[in-house]
Amino acid sequence: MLMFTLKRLGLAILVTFTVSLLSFSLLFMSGDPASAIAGENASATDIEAIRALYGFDRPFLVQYADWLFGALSGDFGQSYYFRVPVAQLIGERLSTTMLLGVCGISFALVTAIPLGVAAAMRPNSLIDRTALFLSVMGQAMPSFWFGLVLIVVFSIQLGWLPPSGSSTWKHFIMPTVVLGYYAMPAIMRLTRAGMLEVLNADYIRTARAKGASETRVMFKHALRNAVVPVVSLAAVQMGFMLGGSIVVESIFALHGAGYLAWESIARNDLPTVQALILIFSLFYIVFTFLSDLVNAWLDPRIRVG
Amino acid sequence: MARTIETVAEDLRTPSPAAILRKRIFGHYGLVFGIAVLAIIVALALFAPLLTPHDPYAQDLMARMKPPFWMAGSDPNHLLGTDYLGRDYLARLLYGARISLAIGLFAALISGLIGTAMGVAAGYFGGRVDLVVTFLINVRLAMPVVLVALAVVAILGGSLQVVVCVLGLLLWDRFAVVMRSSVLQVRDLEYVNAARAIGCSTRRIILREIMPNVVNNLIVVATLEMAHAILLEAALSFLGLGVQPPTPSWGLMISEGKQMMLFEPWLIAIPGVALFVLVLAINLLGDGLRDVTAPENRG
Amino acid sequence: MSEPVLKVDNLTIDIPMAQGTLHAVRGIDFELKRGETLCIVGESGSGKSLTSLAIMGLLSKKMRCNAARLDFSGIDLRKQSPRAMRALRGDRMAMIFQEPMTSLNPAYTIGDQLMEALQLHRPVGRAEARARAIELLGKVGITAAESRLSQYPHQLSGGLRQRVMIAMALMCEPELIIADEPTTALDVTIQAQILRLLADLQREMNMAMILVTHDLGVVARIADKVVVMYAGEVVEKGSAREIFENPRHPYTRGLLRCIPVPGKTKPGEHLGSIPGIVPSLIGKVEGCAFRSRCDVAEAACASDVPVRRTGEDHMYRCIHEVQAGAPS
Amino acid sequence: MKTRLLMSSVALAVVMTAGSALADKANDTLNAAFTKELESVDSYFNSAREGVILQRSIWDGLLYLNQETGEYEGNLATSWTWVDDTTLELKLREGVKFHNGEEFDADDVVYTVEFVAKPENGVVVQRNVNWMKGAEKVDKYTVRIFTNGPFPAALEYLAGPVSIYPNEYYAEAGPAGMALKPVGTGPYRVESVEPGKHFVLKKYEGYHGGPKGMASIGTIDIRTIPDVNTQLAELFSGGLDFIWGVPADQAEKLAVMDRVNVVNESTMRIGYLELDAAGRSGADNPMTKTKVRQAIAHAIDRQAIVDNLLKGASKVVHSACFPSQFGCDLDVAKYEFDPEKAKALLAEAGYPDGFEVDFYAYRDRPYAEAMLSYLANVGIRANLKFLQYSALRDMRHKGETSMSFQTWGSYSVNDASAITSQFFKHGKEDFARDDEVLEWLNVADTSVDPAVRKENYSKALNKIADEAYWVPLFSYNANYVFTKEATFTPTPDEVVRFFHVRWN
Repeated sequence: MLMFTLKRLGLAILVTFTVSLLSFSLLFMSGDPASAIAGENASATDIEAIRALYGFDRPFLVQYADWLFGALSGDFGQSYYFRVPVAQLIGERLSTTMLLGVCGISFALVTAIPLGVAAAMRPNSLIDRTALFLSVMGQAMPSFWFGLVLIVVFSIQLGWLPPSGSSTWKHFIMPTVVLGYYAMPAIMRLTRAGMLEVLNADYIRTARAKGASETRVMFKHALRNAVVPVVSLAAVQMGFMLGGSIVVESIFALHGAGYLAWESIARNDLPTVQALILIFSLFYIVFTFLSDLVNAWLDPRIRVG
Repeated sequence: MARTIETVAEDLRTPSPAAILRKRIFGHYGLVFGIAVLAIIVALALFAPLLTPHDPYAQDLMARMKPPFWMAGSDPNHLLGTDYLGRDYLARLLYGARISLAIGLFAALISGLIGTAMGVAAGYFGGRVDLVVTFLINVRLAMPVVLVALAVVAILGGSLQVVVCVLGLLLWDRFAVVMRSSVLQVRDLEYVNAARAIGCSTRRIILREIMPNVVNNLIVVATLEMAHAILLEAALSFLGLGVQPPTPSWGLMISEGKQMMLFEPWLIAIPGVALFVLVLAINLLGDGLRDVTAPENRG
Repeated sequence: MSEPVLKVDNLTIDIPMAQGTLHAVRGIDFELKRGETLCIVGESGSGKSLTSLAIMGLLSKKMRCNAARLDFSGIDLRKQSPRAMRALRGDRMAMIFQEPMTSLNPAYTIGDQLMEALQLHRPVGRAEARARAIELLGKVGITAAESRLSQYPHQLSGGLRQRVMIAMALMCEPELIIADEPTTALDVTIQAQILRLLADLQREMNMAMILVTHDLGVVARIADKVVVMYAGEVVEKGSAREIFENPRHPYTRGLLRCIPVPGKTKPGEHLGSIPGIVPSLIGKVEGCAFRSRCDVAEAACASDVPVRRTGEDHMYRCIHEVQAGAPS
Repeated sequence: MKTRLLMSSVALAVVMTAGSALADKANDTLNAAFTKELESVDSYFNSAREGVILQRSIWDGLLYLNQETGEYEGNLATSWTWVDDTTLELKLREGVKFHNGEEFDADDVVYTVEFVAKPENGVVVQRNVNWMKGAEKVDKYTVRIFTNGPFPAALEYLAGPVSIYPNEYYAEAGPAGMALKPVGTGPYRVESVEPGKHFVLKKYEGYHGGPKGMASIGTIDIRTIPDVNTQLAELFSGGLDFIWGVPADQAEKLAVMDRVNVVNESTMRIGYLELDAAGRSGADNPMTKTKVRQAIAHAIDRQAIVDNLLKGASKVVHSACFPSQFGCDLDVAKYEFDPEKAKALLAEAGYPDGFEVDFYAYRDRPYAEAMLSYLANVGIRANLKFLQYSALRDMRHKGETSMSFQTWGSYSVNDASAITSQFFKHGKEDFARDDEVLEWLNVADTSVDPAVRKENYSKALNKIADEAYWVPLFSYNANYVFTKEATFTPTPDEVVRFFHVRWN
């Protein structure tokens, strides 16, 4: 287990560095940020001064090393736009995105797993077909579209839910559903497929032969084994969701990190975009790392080597 | 348990493999539906000039946002109405199908080439090659796709080529993962060893012995990634960083119609539904192909 | 003692399939008393495993199972609710499966799984269940039983796992134990140990045992009664002695010819084998299913085959009146 | 699809019929929305329209421009005189208190001017402050401001972007502190700031009674909602009472529904095509030919674009300035919509079959697309390149664009120098590079004699039109949509003055 953890950790760190290098060089290509910092009404000399001030005239590797060491100590530089430390800026926004992500993934899991289990218990039944239909819909429905439709129905027509903002739990219902529905199909399908496979396993027959009830067979014996790949997928989806919360946050005016990312791209706010790409990647890396650990814990074949 | 018996029973029937495949395909409603809808959309895209007399780029500022045929005040000349510059919506929809299909196709092609090359190399050679490829897959998965795509498009400027390339360069991960495991499964099979034993070149073994056996999976992934690319392009366009106007892309049509969605909902409903149906059809096709070629992996 | 633990009469199992109904098991009957060992012999697909699953009530839902009689210790299994069946399973009747490698849940420890078998049926605490598990692990010959409890299946060898499976089946001291090819997946050396263990435990606990196998060598060693199945039918049945000494059915004879007998089979002698494949059981099955592979088949084999009895227990199904010991 | 359509139309029907009490008149709170995240509330450290809006409510300038009369009035100053060409002396209002209780006097003015005038303090929009050299306290309520050379537009800036900060507080808090806890003398004080997201303003009971007048509404609650649909949804569901910048089509529909007030007002922003007459992007580029530029001017039906796309108070513009600006001569050469003439001019210029060109734009995609189509009609195949503002500006600074669609809001400064001088004085954004124009502008910008200024602007503007260096297109307009319970009169400078909004 220790070796396994260390190996995974090493890999995670290596991936982080590569991503940081990629994201830094990617945005390095974007050309001269001085003009973006200067704002709409800046003169050429203003821009020149800013270029020297921020050190954009230095070689790539020097700038990268500078940035990386800063980043390691939590200093991502100053936002060109807000002129506050990027770390502080992101810190303010991250909680909204995290909350949204946690709500979204919970929604996805809470709907997908029972649905997947039920579908697997009765293949080709009505519930199986409903589950399949929902997942096919979810995969084909653009989430921005879904969000707009929800606003029209629940905010304007029914007046039940506020269309934007993040001040109460009610504000999170629609964004949660939209984001969760994005992740739901894959989890549902994997649960179903995993359950179908596991239900055919010999040890399920053993459990039945012991006289275990169907519920016990399903949840204690089958789900425990089928859930292993689902955990990995949920971690991956969670990473994707945080990165993909851009659309949802912009529709529902949630001032989270995703929305910040989009705006920062539009504003050429390089340090913020760089930091956000790195942080979203880190989320993915941390989640998959954690899911590996959870899986190892769930699957004794890994845990007890 | 039951399965063993069924397989035994199936073996007993022994109809020709082609007949089995045919039966499976036509017995799979999702697949049939997917193929049919996709065929219709492709036909509409190809024969667009025959289906509408309108030029999708011709504007008429005096005839803006004319409603479609089922609404009051529609113009029989414009079946699906006109957009915010008075361009025929049907013509834009039909020509837009070409764009969406092209984006899906070429993005899947690029990512397919990259992902397959990496996956096959990793699966076949194993060892260090595999380590490197697995690492690259991890790196790729860690990058937030939407964010990176947005950033790159923002830097390079949106155009059809840029969007296709960006999506192609970002969506190869699933190809690599699936190809790697598929190749791992067939790498050490008898006929591959046999080919190796008689001194076939690596190139030949990969192309002639391995690829034909993993091509099923490749096609399945390719269809699903095509749908993925189409949806992503729509999302990019929605955020204002997709293909450039006046190109009639469906994603762009939604993003343009979005402005008026509370008043003229059909403006986003028409391309939205078109997009939904197209992605649905491709997904059903992909799922269906997976079911049909590998029924045991159904899920 | 005299009352049979298990009475099966005219058991049929049908599997509806796209191409028609598969008549997997047709008209099986036998009975079994406490302390007896019944061996069901046959090739794969002959329906022997389905038969044992049918007794346990573990057939998949889409299979249809009918019987004129299916009594277990005076309980009519046909009429039991799923709940009542569950109460019987693992408590009064238990089963051991073919694949010890996959029949244990990889996610739980040996101890968890053993204790679960007891706790599902007896209102006992963990400590008690644990003690019982240790006791039974000792009984099935596992050393250091206590430390094994916290191990996971993947840490054990195949032989050990099958011992665990046996221990698990015996946790509640069942009246009937069904072992479905318990040794097939194991090394030859281990096979003998496991079989001896099963036989010993059966005697010790005075259980009725059904042993499903295709290995006649095994049958010869431990069976009291033998049922020979072919393509879903009982082609011959009788006491082990009768079957081995006076096989009547051409299939049984063929099977017996396939086993080398130490001392009897001379080195280099050609072992018998039965050419041909099992016919399809889909749709109406008529006549003797074995006729396509039978040396002595005739046109009449395609119509109804009479059931012939010799002596009290020995029965076989063939149009030929075969004499005991007749050369085939 | 039908279901969805049905849903939406039902939604609208509900909206149109349900006459509910949704505005918060009852609890005296006006809920408004910003479209974009404001980088900093400190008025010297943002360059956004949203920032100006807050600035006018929170702080005061020394002067005030009366929007109705167009006259300067005293605000924090009560009178002012030019001592010489570069020295302005102001008498300050007495008894004014900042929101934090600090007393307003000459020290505050001197501190503010000295701080913002120093380039190293990094005020974002240097143009707003770099005309000032410094300030000097004469006595507690008298102050002198020195300019860098003669600067006739000084009053305009003192009435606009130059807001006076409390010296003690600003010295301590700095721009960062000011951004989080702004303190001024204006009719509204700031209750809370969540940077970029949420701003709450409260009526300042201790307002000094200057020309802005006491605020009427008790609380202004501003949230940032980027998507206009979401804003409208909030408006419908009662979450918002006041939004602006609503696109013309939506505003038209809203006006028809008659459930909210829709008011349209022109703005000082004008749109124009910038053509590379100087050949910066390549000496052989077609835009260097006067006939080509004139052809482009003739090719575009500006009236149709105004009538169908911009609507409202927008007007076709022929001169390179906004009509109300001082010095803006409207009597210049006009190019009517005439595709045939455009084609003829192109042929004369040596492009009988037209040519291909990259057409850059950064906003208002529909307008750009409409122009694209007009250009195509006369044979100019323009490829639209839609970029971020800063990216496009970079390209223009490097002289890489031969044709781009630009707009300029003159920073709401009602003087032609705010536009012509920005673009025709051989700077990086000058694609004409006309020496004669430069000379006229130099005279006009520095003279203190209005007649001289007028004459020279007129000369410059006429030449710009004759040569078609620019193709001025149209002036913009803005739509303000607000609850029927409130009254508001917008102004052409696009600045929402919350202290002028009141309940009915």
